[in-house]
Amino acid sequence: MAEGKLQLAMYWAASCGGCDVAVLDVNEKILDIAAAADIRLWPIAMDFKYHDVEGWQDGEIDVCLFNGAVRNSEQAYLARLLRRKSRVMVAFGACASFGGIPGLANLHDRESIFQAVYGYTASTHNPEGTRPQTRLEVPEGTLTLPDFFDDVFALHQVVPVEYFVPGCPPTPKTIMTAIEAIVTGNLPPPGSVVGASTQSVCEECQREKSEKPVVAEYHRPQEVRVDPKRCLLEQGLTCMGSATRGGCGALCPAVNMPCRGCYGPMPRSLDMGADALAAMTTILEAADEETARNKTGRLADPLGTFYRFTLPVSMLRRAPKGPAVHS
Amino acid sequence: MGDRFEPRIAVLCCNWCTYAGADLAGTSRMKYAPNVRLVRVMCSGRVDPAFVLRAFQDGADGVLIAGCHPGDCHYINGNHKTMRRFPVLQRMLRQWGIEEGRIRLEWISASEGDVFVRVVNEMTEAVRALGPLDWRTRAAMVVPETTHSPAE
Amino acid sequence: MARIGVFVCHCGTNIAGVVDVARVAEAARGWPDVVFATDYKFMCSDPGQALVKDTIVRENLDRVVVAACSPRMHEPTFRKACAMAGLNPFLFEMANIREHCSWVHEDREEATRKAIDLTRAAVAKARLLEPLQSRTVPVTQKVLVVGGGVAGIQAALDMANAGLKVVMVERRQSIGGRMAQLDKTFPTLDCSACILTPKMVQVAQHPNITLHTYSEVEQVRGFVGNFSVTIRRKARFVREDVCTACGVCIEKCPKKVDSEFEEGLGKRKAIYRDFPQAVPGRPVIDREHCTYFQNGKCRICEKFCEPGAIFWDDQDALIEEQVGAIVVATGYDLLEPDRLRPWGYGRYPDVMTGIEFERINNATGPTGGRIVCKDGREPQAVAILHCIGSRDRNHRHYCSRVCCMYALKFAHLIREKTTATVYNFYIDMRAFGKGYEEFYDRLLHEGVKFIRGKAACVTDEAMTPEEQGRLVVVAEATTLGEVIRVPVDMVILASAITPQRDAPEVARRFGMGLSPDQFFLEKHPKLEPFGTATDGVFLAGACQSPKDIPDTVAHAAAAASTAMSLVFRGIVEVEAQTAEVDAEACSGCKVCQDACPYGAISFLADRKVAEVNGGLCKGCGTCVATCPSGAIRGKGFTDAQVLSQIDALFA
Amino acid sequence: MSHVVTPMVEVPQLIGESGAPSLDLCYQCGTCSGTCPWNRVSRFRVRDILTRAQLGLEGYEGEDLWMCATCNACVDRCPQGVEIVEVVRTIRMLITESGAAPKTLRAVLGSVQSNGNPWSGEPSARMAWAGERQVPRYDGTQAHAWMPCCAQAYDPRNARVARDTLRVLQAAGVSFGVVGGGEQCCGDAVRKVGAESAFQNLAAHNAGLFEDLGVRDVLVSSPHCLNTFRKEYPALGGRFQATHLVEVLRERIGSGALALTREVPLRAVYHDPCYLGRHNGIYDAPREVLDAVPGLERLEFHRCREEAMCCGGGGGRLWMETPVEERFAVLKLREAQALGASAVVTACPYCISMFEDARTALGLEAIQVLDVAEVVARALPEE
Repeated sequence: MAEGKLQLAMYWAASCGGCDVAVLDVNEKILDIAAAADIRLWPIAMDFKYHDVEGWQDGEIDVCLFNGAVRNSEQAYLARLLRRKSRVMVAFGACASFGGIPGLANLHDRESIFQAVYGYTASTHNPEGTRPQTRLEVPEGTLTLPDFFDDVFALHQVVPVEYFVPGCPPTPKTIMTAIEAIVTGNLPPPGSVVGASTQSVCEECQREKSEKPVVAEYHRPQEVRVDPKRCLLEQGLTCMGSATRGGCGALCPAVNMPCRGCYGPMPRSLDMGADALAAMTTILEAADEETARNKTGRLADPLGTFYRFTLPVSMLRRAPKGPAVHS
Repeated sequence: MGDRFEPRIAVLCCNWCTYAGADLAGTSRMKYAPNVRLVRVMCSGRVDPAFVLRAFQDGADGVLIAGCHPGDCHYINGNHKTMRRFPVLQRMLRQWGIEEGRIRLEWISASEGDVFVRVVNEMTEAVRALGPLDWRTRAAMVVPETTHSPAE
Repeated sequence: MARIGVFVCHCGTNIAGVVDVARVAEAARGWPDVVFATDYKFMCSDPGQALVKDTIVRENLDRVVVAACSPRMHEPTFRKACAMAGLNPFLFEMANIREHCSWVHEDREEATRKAIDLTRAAVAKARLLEPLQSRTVPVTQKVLVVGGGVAGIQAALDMANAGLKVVMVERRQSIGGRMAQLDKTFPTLDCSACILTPKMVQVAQHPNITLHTYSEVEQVRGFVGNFSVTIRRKARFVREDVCTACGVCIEKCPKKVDSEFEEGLGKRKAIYRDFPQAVPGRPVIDREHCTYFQNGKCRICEKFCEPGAIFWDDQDALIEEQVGAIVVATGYDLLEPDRLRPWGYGRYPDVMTGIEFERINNATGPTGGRIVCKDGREPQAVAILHCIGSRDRNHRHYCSRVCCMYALKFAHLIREKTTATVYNFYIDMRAFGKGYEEFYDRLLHEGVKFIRGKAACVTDEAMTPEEQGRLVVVAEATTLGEVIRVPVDMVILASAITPQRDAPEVARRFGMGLSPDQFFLEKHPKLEPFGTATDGVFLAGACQSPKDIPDTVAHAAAAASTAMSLVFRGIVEVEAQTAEVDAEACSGCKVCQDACPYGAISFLADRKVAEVNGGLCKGCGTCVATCPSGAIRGKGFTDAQVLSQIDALFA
Repeated sequence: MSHVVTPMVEVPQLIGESGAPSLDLCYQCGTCSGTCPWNRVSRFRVRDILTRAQLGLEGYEGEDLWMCATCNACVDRCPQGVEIVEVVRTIRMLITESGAAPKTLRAVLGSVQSNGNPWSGEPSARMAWAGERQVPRYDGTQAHAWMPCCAQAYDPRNARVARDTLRVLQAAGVSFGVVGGGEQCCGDAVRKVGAESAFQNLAAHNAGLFEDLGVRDVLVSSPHCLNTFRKEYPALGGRFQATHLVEVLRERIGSGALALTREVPLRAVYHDPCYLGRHNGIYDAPREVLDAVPGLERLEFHRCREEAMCCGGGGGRLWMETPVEERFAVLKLREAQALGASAVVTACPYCISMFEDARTALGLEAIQVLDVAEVVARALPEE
């Protein structure tokens, strides 16, 4: 970066807040960040108004760390606004990078989501059938709410993005690696993932694999007593590690939980779900069709498992809109 | 052909059995629906699930994966891998909203030109009955031009 | 930027009669990177190929697409043409607009549209093709023959006589196999031993043959031309270089055991050879039954062995052999005995299988060749039941192919040696070989009774006085529509020929497939009935399907000659369109290991990456589709190439 | 004068489409006729029916068609997997459904129509067999809903078996209750004589009744009920399991819950009911139960288990006349006599009826005919 302190903005869109907390998780290194950067925007920590940001000059911000997916008009507005104000836009975390867990809403459209949320879920009490309005005139003036989109977008599907920092949330190590790269200007070509590995989670995982991994049967984690040493996939858990970019240090497998894929697809992946599907089913022991059908039937919720964080950036991206083709 | 819907069906098939079976249908001058387009790989085990996704994404209305009968694979058991992948792929596509009838796995040997013809015709009719998938339109993601004007 | 030439074939009217080929060429001219497109009468003709070659040079083409027939037909032709014009043959792609288009569609417009689509897809892929190199590797000048029955013997002698080194492995103490157990052979009735034993001796004495009996192949690694085989030579406790095969030890051994060779009808000793003419003649000690091994006492054989050949400390030995090809000739087994119960086997002592009858009828067998019942009486009537377990969905679906003829042979031999009436119960008489129908006719002349109806059961439950104390065969004489009960004294079951019980395991070991009936699967049922899924591994004899002796010998000779043509050529081309791992992208997840049907992928523990053995890889691409990192490339069918076709067809 | 016949291929096609496509597979080896129990006593040849049906030649639909006792011996052995019993049933169906069933069956089918059972028994009298006995009703909480066979409900001889079964079930502490009157005939034999629509009605009635009662498992005394409940009801909406009495008894004895203490000094030969044995593979359970009876010496027929000879009562034969010398049960009783048996024991109401008739016909007082339940009842400790 140029002389002077790094001008840093951080923003959250459709996300859980975990990414912001993760930044705090770097512990005392936050001081190094504070020493190196002027934090110009960070809604979780400080109060800002739209006009503060609107008032900046274009390109005034060196780096914007944008976390969360884009699923409504306010988020899209701020994505565009911050894009304009920032020289480097970073999709920070799985939601901004790939759509993340909110992205699973792409199996539905706005209407069906509203039907559920304001209609028939068990906890809904809404006899008048009230739906959110984007504008409401009250004596004091006009109240507005952001417009809820049909789709959930990853940040780069809305505005151009220079770098991606994956993770749900990014680990402190990933964050520091990314920030150091940004501070030192030691950056890969735009469009790259920073702070993560080019290899899969398996590379970092300390579990033992057999010479020829095969799976006898798939189980859900609560159904089995996990051998703390052996590869989780071989034990029949739908571990996404082999199809997931590393860099996290294989934190989940280390505590007996199968990788869920939050660092996103491998660099050469065509489609993360296809990768995981092919790998997990190919090594399932089944010598005839009936066994194959029965055993694969134990692999619950394939779509949710294989695309837990990446649905909006997958090949098919979302389910068709309009009336569902199946119940 | 009139106005009826003509589905477009991708056939991802192995070189040794199904492609040869389709060749046999040809040398036997059997006739079948012109709605299929074959993409040849050496073994049905080479059919990456991503190929299927891409075909749908591109606009295919149906995808047929076809290979040697289990036990007859030219590569011993490459087709067993297909056999294991397929049920999950089909279920997953169902979750996407792609009906089961649009994705099919068939074992068609080099000597089963007639089976190839039957499968292609059946599938053409079945997909025709399901109507266009039209993925690009129906699953399009376009960011609305935001009219959002933040009010204080 | 590629420079692609597109050639659209008329194939006379085969294509042009339905497809507007000029329009296909016209369309191709408009596609990116296509610098030349034309249609031509017969692309595969000499002038057609010359057109390709000339255009490559003239237009400086770096990719060629021919839209014509199936690549399974003429891909090699055009690849060669490209190569002759200096273009790497793998920069060629074919669109199949005949078998997949003009021959199967009638509507000209539809067919033309499809032909354009298919050609566009071929061009899309061609754009992304890369030059590949076919590699050749030298072939080890030695062949392994597994199994020492007549098939293995024939194959081994054919190859050894041609000057090739042969290693033969036989599981039992002696070679000879099933044929050595037979007495006479149909339809000529020549003595089985008389024609087989000279060949067995030739095997033992042949300078080019190394014989390992009492041995099994334990592991096979490598690939066509370069197999490396581990043979377990079981401990035999007799020094082969010292033993003179005098046989005194066998005579003196006090321990008697049921003889496998005699099908349990006779005994052998704990130190034994399978039969008197066994090759090799030197005996082995059966550790499981030898009294010394059981309780530490006896050693009588040792006392009587003048040359001092008994060697108690013998151990199994593992022998490594390098061979260029393998002939599998592991033979057959017979239907599981418990399946024969409805026909009285195991209940009534005078119900026997065909192979048991062979031993009873054999001069060296347990009865000295006398056809007698268990109680020593000569039978007054004998029934031979065909199709026992064959052509039967409850047991084996296929026809065992030899039973009709050996049943006739048995009938003849029984008539020759006894005064018994002989009944054949059959469904259909299958006498398809040379001289077979004539043999059937001969038996009709000899007064053998033929009843068209499958025996339903054999019982000793008498319903009439004549049936008392005898075996009764119950069947419907279907031509009459009457159920008949035939009292006899001996019943011979033509029980189904089955694969060896360990066939699935052996198939895995050698990388072969199994037919639904569990016999080893041939490469092509018509044109390569002796090849297998693994190049360089050939089949001989009844391990592929039931066969009689002439068919077995012919099959074995064919396997031998094919193996020889491979080995004598000296080099073998290995698949160019193989998979390859990009070590940079591989994370060592090992998922590909199980995907490979050939065990061609190994894991380099030090670098934590997978590696494909280009010699073993057959290019199926299963690992490519499986790799979750996209780290494996399938040469000739890369992700990008296949996707380009899909995009060209459907986007 | 010449006699020639012409094939009529519509016939095999119709049979195939109506439920027995395996007819086409027959390659005329004759194993079926050679296996058939009839070959000892009559000229009936089932292959003849198959061959004629394959070609549509006259004779496939003749009187012989009604001979088959559906014992399944031929089906088990057929090398071509021809479902011979299904072929026979299908041809019978084509005839019966057109109203041309043999006269002897008409009364039976009429009773099925009007009473829901083949025995001309009043539906309201279905529980009459129990007399004054307290019989628990199935209320959805018990493990089994016990359904005695119609024969046990209305035939006095078999009613004794039902009463002994009740005692045995109670002594064994089996959790059960009777359906208690609303049930109708299971329909197995009705279907085997080709009365398909009558069968469908019975099945719909029973399946609906069991569904309403929340039945999960029906305990049956007849192997015929077992067979149709297990194999045919599921396709018609039956969502319950079926268990035969001998299976429950074996389990109870094995677990020690049922102690058999009294000596039952019988030389008993066990007769395998075809529908328990060949049709459903239950051979060991009844034998194990008998072997647990103190003082009982168990014998075997020459042909037993998979090869057992039928009693002659299946497939509607129960309701048809057979000359004494041609009755299988007569042949078997003679064999039992030759074996020195004092009892023939079986586990099927039809077998009981057939053997009792044979005993009467032969005037054989020395041999008893007993159900496994009756033998077990005798072995129970004194009350």
